[in-house]
Amino acid sequence: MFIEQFRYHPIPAEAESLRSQVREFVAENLQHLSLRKRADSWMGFDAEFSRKLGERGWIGMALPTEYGGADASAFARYVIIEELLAAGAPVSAHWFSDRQSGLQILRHGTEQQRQFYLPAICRGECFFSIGMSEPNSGSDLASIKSKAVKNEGGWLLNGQKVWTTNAHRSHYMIALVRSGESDNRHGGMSQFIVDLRLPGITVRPIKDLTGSEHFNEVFLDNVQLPPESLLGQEGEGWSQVTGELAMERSGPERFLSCMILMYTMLAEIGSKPNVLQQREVGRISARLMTLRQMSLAVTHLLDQGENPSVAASCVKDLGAVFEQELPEIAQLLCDAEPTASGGTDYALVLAHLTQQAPSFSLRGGTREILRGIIARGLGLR
Amino acid sequence: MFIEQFRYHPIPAEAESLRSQVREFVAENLQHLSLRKRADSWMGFDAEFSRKLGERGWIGMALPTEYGGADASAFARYVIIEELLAAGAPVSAHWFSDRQSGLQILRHGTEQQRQFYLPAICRGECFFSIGMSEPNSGSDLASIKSKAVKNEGGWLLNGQKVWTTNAHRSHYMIALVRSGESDNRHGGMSQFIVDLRLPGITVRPIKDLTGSEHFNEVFLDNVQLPPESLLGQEGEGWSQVTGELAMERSGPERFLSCMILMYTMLAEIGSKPNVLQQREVGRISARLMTLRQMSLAVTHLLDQGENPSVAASCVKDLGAVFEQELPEIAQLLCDAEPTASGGTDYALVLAHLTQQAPSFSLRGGTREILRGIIARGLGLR
Amino acid sequence: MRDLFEDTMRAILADQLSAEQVISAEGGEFPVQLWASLEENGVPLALVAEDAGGAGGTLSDVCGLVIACGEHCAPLPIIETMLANYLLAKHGRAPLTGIVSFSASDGLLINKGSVSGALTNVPWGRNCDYVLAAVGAELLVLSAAAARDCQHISNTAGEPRDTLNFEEAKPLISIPMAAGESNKVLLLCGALVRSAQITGAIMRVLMMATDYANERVQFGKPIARFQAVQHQMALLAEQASMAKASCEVAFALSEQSFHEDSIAAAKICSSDAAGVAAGVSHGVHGAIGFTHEYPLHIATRRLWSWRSEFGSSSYWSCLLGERVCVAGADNFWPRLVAGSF
Amino acid sequence: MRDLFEDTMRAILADQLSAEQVISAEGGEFPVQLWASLEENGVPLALVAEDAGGAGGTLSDVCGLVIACGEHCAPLPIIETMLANYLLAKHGRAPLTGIVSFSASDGLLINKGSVSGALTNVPWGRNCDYVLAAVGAELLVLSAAAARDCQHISNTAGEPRDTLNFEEAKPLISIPMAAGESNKVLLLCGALVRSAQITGAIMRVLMMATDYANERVQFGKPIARFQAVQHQMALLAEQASMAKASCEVAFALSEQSFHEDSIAAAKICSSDAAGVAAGVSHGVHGAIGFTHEYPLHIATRRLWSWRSEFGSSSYWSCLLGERVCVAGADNFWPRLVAGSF
Repeated sequence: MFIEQFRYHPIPAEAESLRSQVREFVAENLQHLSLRKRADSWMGFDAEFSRKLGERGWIGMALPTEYGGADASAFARYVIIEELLAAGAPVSAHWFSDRQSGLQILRHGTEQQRQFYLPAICRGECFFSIGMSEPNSGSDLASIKSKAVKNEGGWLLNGQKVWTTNAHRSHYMIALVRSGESDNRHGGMSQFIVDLRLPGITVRPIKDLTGSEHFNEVFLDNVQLPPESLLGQEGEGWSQVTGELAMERSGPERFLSCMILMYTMLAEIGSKPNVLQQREVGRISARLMTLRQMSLAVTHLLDQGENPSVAASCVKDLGAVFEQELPEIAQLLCDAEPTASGGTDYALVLAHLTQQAPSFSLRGGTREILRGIIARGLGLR
Repeated sequence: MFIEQFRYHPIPAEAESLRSQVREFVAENLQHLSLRKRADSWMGFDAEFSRKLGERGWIGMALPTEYGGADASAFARYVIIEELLAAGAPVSAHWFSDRQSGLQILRHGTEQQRQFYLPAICRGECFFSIGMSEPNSGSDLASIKSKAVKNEGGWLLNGQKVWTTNAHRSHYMIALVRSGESDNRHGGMSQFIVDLRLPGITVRPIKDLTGSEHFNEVFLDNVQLPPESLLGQEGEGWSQVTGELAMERSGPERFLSCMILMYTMLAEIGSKPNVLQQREVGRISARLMTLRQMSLAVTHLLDQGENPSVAASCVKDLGAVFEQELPEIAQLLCDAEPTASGGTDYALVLAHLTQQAPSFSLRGGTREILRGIIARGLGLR
Repeated sequence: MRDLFEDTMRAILADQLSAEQVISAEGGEFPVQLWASLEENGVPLALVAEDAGGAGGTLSDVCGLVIACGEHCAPLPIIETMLANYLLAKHGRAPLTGIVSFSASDGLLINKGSVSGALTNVPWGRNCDYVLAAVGAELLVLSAAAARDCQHISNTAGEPRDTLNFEEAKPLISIPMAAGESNKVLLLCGALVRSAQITGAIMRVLMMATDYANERVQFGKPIARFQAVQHQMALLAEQASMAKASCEVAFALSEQSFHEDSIAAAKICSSDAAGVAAGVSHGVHGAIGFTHEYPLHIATRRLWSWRSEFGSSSYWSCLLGERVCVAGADNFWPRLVAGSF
Repeated sequence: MRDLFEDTMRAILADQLSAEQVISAEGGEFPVQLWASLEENGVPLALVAEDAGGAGGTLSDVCGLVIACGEHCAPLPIIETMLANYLLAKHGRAPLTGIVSFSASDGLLINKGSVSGALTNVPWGRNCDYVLAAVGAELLVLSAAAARDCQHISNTAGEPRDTLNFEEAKPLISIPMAAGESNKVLLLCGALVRSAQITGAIMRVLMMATDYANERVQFGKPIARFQAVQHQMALLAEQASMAKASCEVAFALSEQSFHEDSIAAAKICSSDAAGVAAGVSHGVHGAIGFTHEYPLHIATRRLWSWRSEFGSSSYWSCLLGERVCVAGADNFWPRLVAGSF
């Protein structure tokens, strides 16, 4: 059973040796970033920062050297991203290309696609968005309606995507759309690499509840895609996407979103905690230590080429609950009231992350979807 | 909406005036009962104690005086039972006849049945069990199979009941059984008053996980019931039972089962609590104060002849969660370990109630059933 | 009288306050028209005796009114003004004309009749004419214009919670009280009304989530039919009931004077419920509820703000819990029934 | 070696321990046969070096074995004996023959080499031959027969947690340690093994609840198909995963010496998981799980016991939390990664 997979897998020394370099890099490059901005975590966008990371060779590390990568283990990337996330570095620009689009192109793309996209991804110059959700298909991804029809120029794309993170500032979007008929609910779908500058594409940012713009509506109106924009096999979109989803479920971004709150809260509490503060801080720390080890165990399996999808769902759901509880616990431990403007770092960070928290159980699979996967993994039928 | 029903309804002075009498009675009659035994709460059985309560006129108080009752308001009974429960008095023997069987007979019984049963109930000499669940129908009460067939002697009863509290020491059981065919899943059922001494009835106690015997299997093998054992209308069993269930959902027994743990825990904590203990004790107290007021608001509605079934389900579910959380919280606040034998009062009570806690969300409607009722009450469809 | 108060408030807010206006108020535009209507209808004086020009209401008469204000997320200090005038009237003073706020912060010092220091957490400090504050054993009325400056601070809902800095300001009114009472009265007063506002905002998100769950279709059926959604909604309704019941009791028992333990219970139960209600309603709404356009956040951001104001669940739990422990095991039940530990 | 240890233990327990035997052990009947088998198979000496007659295992080699013991609810102090011999070996002493227990209680005093006082919470104190205990800076081995009397106390699972009263008893062995270390070593040792036993018992209730949910039909379908049941079971599985992962880490990092923070994390995560696991598994089982006949309670009563032993979740959280706060905000992440605060 998947629970057996949660063994101890320390980070190999080679990967571990990257850590001090990242810490130095972060100390140099982020010193002026406010705690409130750092609290944006992996929603913080800074193209220049991403380019600098690319220069250091810290994007797309797992890709083969021939495409600009470093052929590094999954643990090497893990060390890089956990240090960046822990520092509240603005990693959003390259996040999706680093985490999944690069690997997806390596795995399913043509040689030409690999050579075209992967080196630019590794340089931190080519940003991707993921086009999955549609207005009437939230958790029910199989009900998408956007459609690509083969024509002489390649494919004619029509439809609409929504909640597409960074579409207003990315170069490409890998979209899952219908490309044919099928009796199977999961058939007849394909993935396309869509150049977001193409005519017929309108990207409209959606403000979130704090007024920030991270995600978008993407309108696709007779977009002419060249034949080479098809990624992987025609009609295999669903299985390609399923493999992709597993990659995004167990990473440290699933439990480190509230780290800046943790730091500001510890500063607010100080070095003489009362018993209530001791207990809650201790419990949070124990859970975080354990979640990190669980995430590393899944990383080990991914590194071995396995597909630990149930274990990954477990990490993701526990991580989301943890991240959502942190602001709830914080407001119980300190008397300071959260503020949207004008308050202390702690108050600003608390207000910001309290408001962001609902999204933690949306992105990357809702609670209901994840728990369904785990129940099936247990053999409930 | 039902939430609007939760207004402030203080106990009327007349009912309130009973309180000091009950406290005196309890102080006199329970002084030798150990805290561990008191922790049995309304599972504690003492026929002699029930008879004494009957002497005082504190059983079946809401019944008309002509049948031995006091024509008292629902609040009068409320004061009596909450004081008894808070003291950990052994009230199990007369509990079901006082709470529901008496009222059910008053509401649906014949004049003859009223005169036969009600005065004995009020004297604390006639104990009832409720025969609802069957081996393959837990929450799904409509799937019961026990059957009464009309014959010249009255009714011939066959089948089996299970989880029947006190059947091994009660005089009667009001059983819900099938009495005819019906297209409607809820049709064709009737209630019968079954004399548990009749031939063909075998009562087999079921040990609970602590080894105590409170509930039973009741085997019904060609039991010849006289015609006058039918309670209410033939075929109306389901609607009669539905009204009966509402009576048993919102009383103080739904949140006072762990009171003895509260007392022993407070004694263990002492008068210099740390901040963690302060917070948890304060939160428990606030919830308990509020649950009691909610229960009183429902009592007011019942007293007005209304059927606040959704509000009652709300109290029941919140109460069960509260009662189940109390042992969980207690073990976090004090270092003393629970003991099944040989420890302090606190340790013994904690172990006992930790083990009893799972039953709090079973009796009187499972969590799933209650939440379904509340969801429908909200208008979810 | 309770129904009249509540119905009047509901009618005004339904008529004159839209979601857009709440948002623009958060942006700094004080809803002048709405304030004028509320004044016209006598809301600031609802709790002032009739012979002093008020409506003669008692605290329990306005419980529903305050809940309604919370439900509509009214972006102005009408509750603060009404309660400030109530406190003045209770101590034999005439009500004030204009916008009156109050703060339970303890940053002021008094020296030879002059007040100095920082008064923090003043609701609508930038807009109010007067502010009630506690200094030592005195309850003071200060003119907001007498502040040296006003530091703009907003809570999570964009409501002003400003700091007024005073430097040798002369109080307009000074009411002597028992030591420690002045601050406590303001804190209790604030906790009481916030618990009702929270209850209202919870009712709002409960209704929104119910409607949404009945409309939103996923996997071929309204999500209201999924058992997981039903159970979450039931939890939300239960918490709404706890909040509602606890604040009804606190208002009712505070008719004569603020009833400390029931106000503590109300602030604890409503603040705890606030977190559950915000979490569940966002969970049920999914992505749409996370957008600025959809008005769910108007209520949830207030829940996240109000639960921390005038004492969080923890603050009041610790106070109450200590009293319970000091009272001891034998007194627990009798005092619970009596209503005070 | 890990698999060999675990498989051997599982084979012995599957073969020689029934639910009935667990119940009769709770009634006072020590499972003599089972103990003999375990001794025969060298389990008491699993962590003793080969040249001292043991199997030469390390702590991380026995993680699976201890989990298996928890899963089967083995009603005898085999883990205590194995760990006591480990501690002796670690300090250069020969292993003991017989049943050895240990307690982290601090009720003993030493005076001129004689030990007096009450040693509480001794697992199987009534059955053991020897007991390890801490007095001041010393780790002692006492003969159980040297106790003046043994007060029988049982935990919620009916396992002996006795009090041994000593009066001027002479220790058989005395190992000097740094001040405060002797007690801490026993506490860490106990917390470590209980976290693994809890993990095993959680796996047991998870499997039982899974099977039951697939079999039990309500409203015309297996309850496993109800979304509410699925979500509860997922929660249980998630908690099982937390418990498992945390104790694997703690055993692995304790190879050289007990690793305080990871043991704290393991006891916190497993103890918190224990409550959830007991609650969910009983919830899924309904009434049947509440009966004495159905063996669910054999595991759940142990979960309720073990979570409180050798420090509850609160106890370890407070210790860890204080260290985290003292380390401060800037050190939080580096120390978390390094594994020690």
